[in-house]
Amino acid sequence: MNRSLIGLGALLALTACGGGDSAPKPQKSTTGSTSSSTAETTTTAKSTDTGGAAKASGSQDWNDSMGTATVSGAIKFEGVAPENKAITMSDVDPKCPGGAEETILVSNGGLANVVISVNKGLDGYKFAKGTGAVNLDQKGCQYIPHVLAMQAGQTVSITNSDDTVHNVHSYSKRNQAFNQAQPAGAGAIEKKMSQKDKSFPIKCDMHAWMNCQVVVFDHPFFTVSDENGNFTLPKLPAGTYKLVAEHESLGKQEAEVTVADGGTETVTFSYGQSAP
Amino acid sequence: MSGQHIHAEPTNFFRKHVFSVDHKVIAKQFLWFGLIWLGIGGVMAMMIRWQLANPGEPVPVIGSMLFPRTNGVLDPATYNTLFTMHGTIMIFLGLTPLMIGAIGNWSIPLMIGARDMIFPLLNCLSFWAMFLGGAVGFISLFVPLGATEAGWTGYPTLSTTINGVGSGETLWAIAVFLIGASSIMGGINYMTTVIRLRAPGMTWQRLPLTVWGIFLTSVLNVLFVPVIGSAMLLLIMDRVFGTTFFIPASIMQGAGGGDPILYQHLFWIFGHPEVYILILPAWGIIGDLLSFFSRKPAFGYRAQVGAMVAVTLLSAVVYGHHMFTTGLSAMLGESFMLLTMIISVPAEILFFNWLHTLWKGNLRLTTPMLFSMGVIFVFGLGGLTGIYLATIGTDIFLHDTYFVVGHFHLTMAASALFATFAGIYFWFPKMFAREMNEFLGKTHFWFTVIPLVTVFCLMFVMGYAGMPRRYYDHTSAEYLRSLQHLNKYATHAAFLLGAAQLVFVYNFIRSRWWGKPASQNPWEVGTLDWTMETPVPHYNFKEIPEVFTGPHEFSNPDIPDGKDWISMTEKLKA
Amino acid sequence: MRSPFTQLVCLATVAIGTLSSFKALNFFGSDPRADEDHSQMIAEELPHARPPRGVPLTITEGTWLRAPGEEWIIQQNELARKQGLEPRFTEDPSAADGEGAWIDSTGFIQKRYDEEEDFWAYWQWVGPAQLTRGRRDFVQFCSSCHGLDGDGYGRSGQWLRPSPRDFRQTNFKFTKVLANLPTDDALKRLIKRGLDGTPMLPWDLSDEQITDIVQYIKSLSPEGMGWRDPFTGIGSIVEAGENPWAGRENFAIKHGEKVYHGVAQCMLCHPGYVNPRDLPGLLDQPEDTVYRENLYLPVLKDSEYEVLGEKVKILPPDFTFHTIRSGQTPQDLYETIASGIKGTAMPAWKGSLSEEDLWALAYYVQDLVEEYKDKPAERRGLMERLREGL
Amino acid sequence: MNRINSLLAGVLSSRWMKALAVVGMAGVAEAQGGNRWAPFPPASDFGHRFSELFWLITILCSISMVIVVLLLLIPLLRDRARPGHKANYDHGSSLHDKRLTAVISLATFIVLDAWVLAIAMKDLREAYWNMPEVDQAETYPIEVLGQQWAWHFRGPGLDGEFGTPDDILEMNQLTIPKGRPVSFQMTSKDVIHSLFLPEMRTKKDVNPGSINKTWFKPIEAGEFTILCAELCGYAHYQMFGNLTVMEQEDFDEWEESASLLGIAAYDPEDEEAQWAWEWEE
Amino acid sequence: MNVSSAATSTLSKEEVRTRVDVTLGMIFFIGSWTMAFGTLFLSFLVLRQRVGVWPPEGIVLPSFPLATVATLILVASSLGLHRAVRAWDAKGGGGEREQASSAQRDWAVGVGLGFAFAVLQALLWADLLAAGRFPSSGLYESLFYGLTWVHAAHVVIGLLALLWAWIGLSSGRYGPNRLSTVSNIVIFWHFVDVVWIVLYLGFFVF
Repeated sequence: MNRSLIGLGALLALTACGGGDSAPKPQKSTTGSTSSSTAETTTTAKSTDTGGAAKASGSQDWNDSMGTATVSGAIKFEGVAPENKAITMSDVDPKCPGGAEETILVSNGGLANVVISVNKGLDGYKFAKGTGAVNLDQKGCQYIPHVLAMQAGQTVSITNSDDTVHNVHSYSKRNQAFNQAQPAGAGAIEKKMSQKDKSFPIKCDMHAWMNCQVVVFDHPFFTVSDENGNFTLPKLPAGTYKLVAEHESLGKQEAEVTVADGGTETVTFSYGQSAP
Repeated sequence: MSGQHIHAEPTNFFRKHVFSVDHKVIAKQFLWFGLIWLGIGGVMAMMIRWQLANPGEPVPVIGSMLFPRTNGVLDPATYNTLFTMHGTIMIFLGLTPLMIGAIGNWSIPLMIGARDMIFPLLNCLSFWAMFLGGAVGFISLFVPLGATEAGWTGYPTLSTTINGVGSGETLWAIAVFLIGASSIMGGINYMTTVIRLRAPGMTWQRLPLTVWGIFLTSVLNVLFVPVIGSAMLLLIMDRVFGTTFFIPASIMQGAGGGDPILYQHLFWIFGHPEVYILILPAWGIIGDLLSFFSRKPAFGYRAQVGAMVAVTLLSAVVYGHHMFTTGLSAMLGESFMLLTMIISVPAEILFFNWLHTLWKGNLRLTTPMLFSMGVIFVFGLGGLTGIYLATIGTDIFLHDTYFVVGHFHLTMAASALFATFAGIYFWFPKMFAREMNEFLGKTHFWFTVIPLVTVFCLMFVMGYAGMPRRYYDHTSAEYLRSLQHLNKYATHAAFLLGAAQLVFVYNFIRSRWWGKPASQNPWEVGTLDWTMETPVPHYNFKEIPEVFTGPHEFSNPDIPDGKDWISMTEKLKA
Repeated sequence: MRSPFTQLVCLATVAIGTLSSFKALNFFGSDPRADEDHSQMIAEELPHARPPRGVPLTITEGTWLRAPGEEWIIQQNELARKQGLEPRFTEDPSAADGEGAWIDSTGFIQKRYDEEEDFWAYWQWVGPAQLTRGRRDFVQFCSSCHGLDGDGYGRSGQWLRPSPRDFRQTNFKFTKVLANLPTDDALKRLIKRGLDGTPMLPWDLSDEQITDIVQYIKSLSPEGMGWRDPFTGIGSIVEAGENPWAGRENFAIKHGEKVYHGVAQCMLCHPGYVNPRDLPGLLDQPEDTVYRENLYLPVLKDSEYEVLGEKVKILPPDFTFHTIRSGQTPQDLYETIASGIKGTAMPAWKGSLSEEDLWALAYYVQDLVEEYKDKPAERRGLMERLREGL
Repeated sequence: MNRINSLLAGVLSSRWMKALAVVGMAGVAEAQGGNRWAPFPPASDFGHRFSELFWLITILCSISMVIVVLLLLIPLLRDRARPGHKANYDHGSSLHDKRLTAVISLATFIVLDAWVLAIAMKDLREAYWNMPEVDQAETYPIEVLGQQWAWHFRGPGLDGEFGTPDDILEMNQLTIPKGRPVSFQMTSKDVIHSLFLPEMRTKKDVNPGSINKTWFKPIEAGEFTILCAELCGYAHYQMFGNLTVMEQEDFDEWEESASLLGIAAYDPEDEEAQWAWEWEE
Repeated sequence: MNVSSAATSTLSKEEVRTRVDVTLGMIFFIGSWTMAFGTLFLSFLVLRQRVGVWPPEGIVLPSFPLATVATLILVASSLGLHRAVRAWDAKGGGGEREQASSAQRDWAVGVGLGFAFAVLQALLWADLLAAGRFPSSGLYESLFYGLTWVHAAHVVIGLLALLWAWIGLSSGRYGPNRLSTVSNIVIFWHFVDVVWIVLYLGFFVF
């Protein structure tokens, strides 16, 4: 009423509500968080598309030949590994064969599915976007692999090898979340992960037990521990790094490591039931 | 005699025309004020009818000016505001000032032979309190978050902050409070004046029925308007200060919180007497006018007064019939049904006496007479349909349908409005010393009464067919779609009704300034107001007259000079 | 000083003085029955009793909100051109100190660089006057369910399932877009259409009012979420292409039944509508195929939506019983199926099924609704057929 | 009085009366054409009583109104002022006139009011206020929760108890069995609503903060209307629903599957969604 | 009361008539206001009856001793004013009214106690507010604050009127006619007193 009657109200000089909202003058674009970007970055970035990331000047472009060092190691699991609960699938979908949870997989004292990555120490380099595709399969109503690490710019190609339908429900933050159905026999779902992203799950709502973890890095120095808990990070440049190991339920651990050109260092992370 | 002194006439413009304490000036102020609000309320009614007949179509002519944001379409919120304000305006700002403010102020001192009201300053205050109330009500239309949308009854919790936090509803409550204060001031003044300032010989049994009606209305005003005042205070506190008189604490358990039903009780303790507040002066006026223009004494004067007194006494104890569906207990429901039926007895007595007054009279069919007879007709229709609503069995179905709308428009609105018109046509020559045009007056009557009865009788049909009131759009629910044609007919009739009022406006304005100068007693009646010269001098009576005969001594064989009327100050032969 | 009255007066005066000084010394203290938390508790029980003074109605600062990209702008202009209207946006390269912006009647859209996130995105400027108008309309029309702060917990919104949207969660179920967030037009359409079978009605508000409300709702996104998240995708309503079954609706229904129970396996969550004895035949599956238990009941599913901090679960509808929320025409159903329902288990099917299958599903679901919903005798017949032989 | 009543009942049920009713309900026939002038016929037991009462009042009122109009018209035509015509000088204060006033008023009261009152009381006591006991097996209880702007209905489900997982929750749709008394308890979340079932000829306010009760017994199966009859804000006009009255066997089937769907939808962690209250006797 | 005492005093016929006029108006006013406060009490009773335990348990109640003292003070104030007016009525008449010193003292004390009551009322609120009880805290608070607010508004109006009357009295402006005004204001003050007593009984005694 108030605004509908503005005409009359204006006549009586009684209008109480806000006046017209004429388009404000376009402003200089500043985010307000930090000082305005330099002209240089503005122009370079303008030429690239939404993805193109330009780090601060002073860094050099990375190429594979620059790294010669290697960090390898193992993830240990101390104590008795909890038994993985069996999942009864047939009452939800008789086409699912059944299986067990894959949250904590321990074999020979090594913990699988831990993402190891370099966290600090790469400031001097500028990394190109990743290329190619990473496969995520759905088989036996489980995701294979259960943990997926990839580089920004890569595409995740999700396939369905089951005789049943799945929906791929991604909870990504910086990359667009999606929830796409994938019936048996349907083609692969290709999703480009163009931004780095913290660990997020991909789930299937039809089969509530199905989930996998995906991490997207903006550099190539990451890996996932194999079934015996071993990992290798090759082609690192010399330097001091902070390594981070991250498990979906047991949490993060950090370690500092310094490698020389051509050298190899070993790092061991150790998880237990009471791990942080 | 105190209050009967003659002070010098004020010469200052403000003292004379604005803050005057002269009852005649105040009566005219009330008259203009009431007429303007009646016009505003009427335009709102036209917009409501337009929306009902053509849901969602832009209101022609004034729509785009009033509602530019929607290109002239009434949105549901605006529609709710319109019917809320239509009710509030018509009752509190239209009929109350016209009937009680204007006619009451004009006729009481003149008819009882007083020089002014007993408390002239209070009288002036009464008008300005109402003016302020009107202004606040008007401002409430333009505040942010919308004007009031809770209906003129303003039931909580719809009228509390649960529904809206805007200030429109608060301002509405303040406006009703102020208007109530004005009514109380007027009521106290009228009552005291009638009791204390009657001229010598003006016994209670010689009091014109008009004065009786307004006197009894004042009693009701003084007794029951404070109730709505308090209810509005509580509502304002709920809205502004966060109290919880009417807001239940939790949804299912009543304990600990307020009670929305309490408000309904308070409202209708006032609300039902309010109906009689508006109708009692109307009864009084037509009781007089029917006698005046039938040239015949008011039949059963004492019975009429008795009936009005009985209605006054009963008015507060029948209010429960407004609440049959709110969950009254069986005992209360039956009691209120019985009491409501009983209150029809005085109405039947009045009808009998009015009709008997006409019987074997010498009817002068002037405009005021036509309107008085119109009151009998529309009040008959409205009153009889009251039986449906007093009976719980039928009321359960008809409650809050258009049947109710038709009913109360015929009883409270149309009857009171007709009596007001009758009063205006009747007293106009004395008020403005000019005559109103009779032909235009009669045109006005016939073009008012026919569409009016059509509109509200169609509403009876709609209500009987199950159409709930206060719906923005009756085509939204499948059940009501097949009734839409009735809405169209009603709207056509309503527009005709609205157009007919333009005749009145033209007649009123033309006669006010350019009309034929009126003689001292054009209607040939004997009450005190018509015995003084026209225009009425300052302080009315130089000498307080002494009264010897009753107000309705028409066609008395004992009247000297072969006239059929006698002034109250004259004596009958022998 | 001798009269008893005067003495009484003196006494009273002394008493006042004493009491006042006691008062000043806090002699009375507070009532031992007082329970500190109790007043708090009652205040919490009565959220509605908040005095209206506490409700801010004016927004003084404008805000940047995410906008769909250039493609969409060009598309809008195309649309306007097709309807013979002026283009909605005009590009002004000299605007914003030479940075350029797309300008329309209510504001402008600009491509802006977010230094912290190192990201380019399209942003729209919404002015304080528009937000204030939207805020007021929101409070007047929406707040009874969606809450005065847009938290989805107004007085009428309590206990309501499905619960009214909490706009701070920026999760909209029936916008029918493939991206995470809808465009303004998609939201406006939703508000105008309402959601069937819920108190979210078709709102008879003017276009302008709805525009303002939509801008306000968008501005409720918390920092880094929804329309304040540079990475969110904003998309238009999914486009239904040519209807491949036009004129062959009966075949569509037949085919839809197959898709529903077969390749799409809708019955994993929704109920199945074919007797399991007949299913293998229908789907060309081996006779001994087993189907899930309680095939005729939908399965309660998790959702991303939170009420009072708890995730709520949602029951996929039984089409013969529940009301479809967002339209029952094949077109509506196509859009819903193709785009999925955000924040719930219902995925987007566009791209995963062929257009033919999608339309067939839409026709099948529409047929289920038409045949059985609110038709007690027919539905009873269906249930008897389903139970036969079990 | 009884004789008059039975006479009236005879008149009301006579063919003559039915013809009048048909005229009155011409709308029903005309409804196919889209327009009607009357409500749809009553579908509950006391609906019929109230319909009859309605027509009784209509007849009485029509007669009264005709008399009033005649008494207005006759003087209007006969007693107009004209030269030589004189009014009858009569104050009506003689004993005869007083008696006449009293007799006519009382007679009108008896014919118009007391008669209606007697029948209304009888109807109310026998039907409307004769609330069925809920522990009678055949009474079907419903809990109603009104809100801006929707109706929530909760049926007890198969176990007959409220507040259990198998409760049947419906929104803007109410399903009840035919031929059994249906007992309602209702309250509102926010503002006052009024449950208006035009075909059932019943209406009851739904008040926040207290529980209101009503009942009726549907005697016809079919689809009927639910409206809100108390102004409840902006979208008052859109607060309508659908009432389905089912034959008992259809209803049994419906109740079972609705109950099962209720269980399927039951989320024990979402306590807030379980808004049932203890059924009050 | 004033009417009867006036009638037996030395007031002239016209003065008596004036006194009757205005007192009658005042009686109607008081009757009207009784309905207004009656409505508030009715609400009080209805709402109170909805709560099982009254006063509700576990909340801070307004201070009982403070309220009792306030009641006594208001009654005393009323008595003082009544005595003053009666004395003037008895002695007044014509223009020769002498302002007896005791009457003047009674008047001063009455008005002073009226102000003291206002102060105590403010203390009552302050006490409750300090304990964290606001009008929105619950039904008891709603009723207490709401009803005392309305009453306090009348106290303020009454005090202003008394002050105004005092100015008139001390300037000697009031002849016997205008003394009716003073007596009317005192009647109003008695009414305020009675309303408070009912409030006191409702909130603190029963």
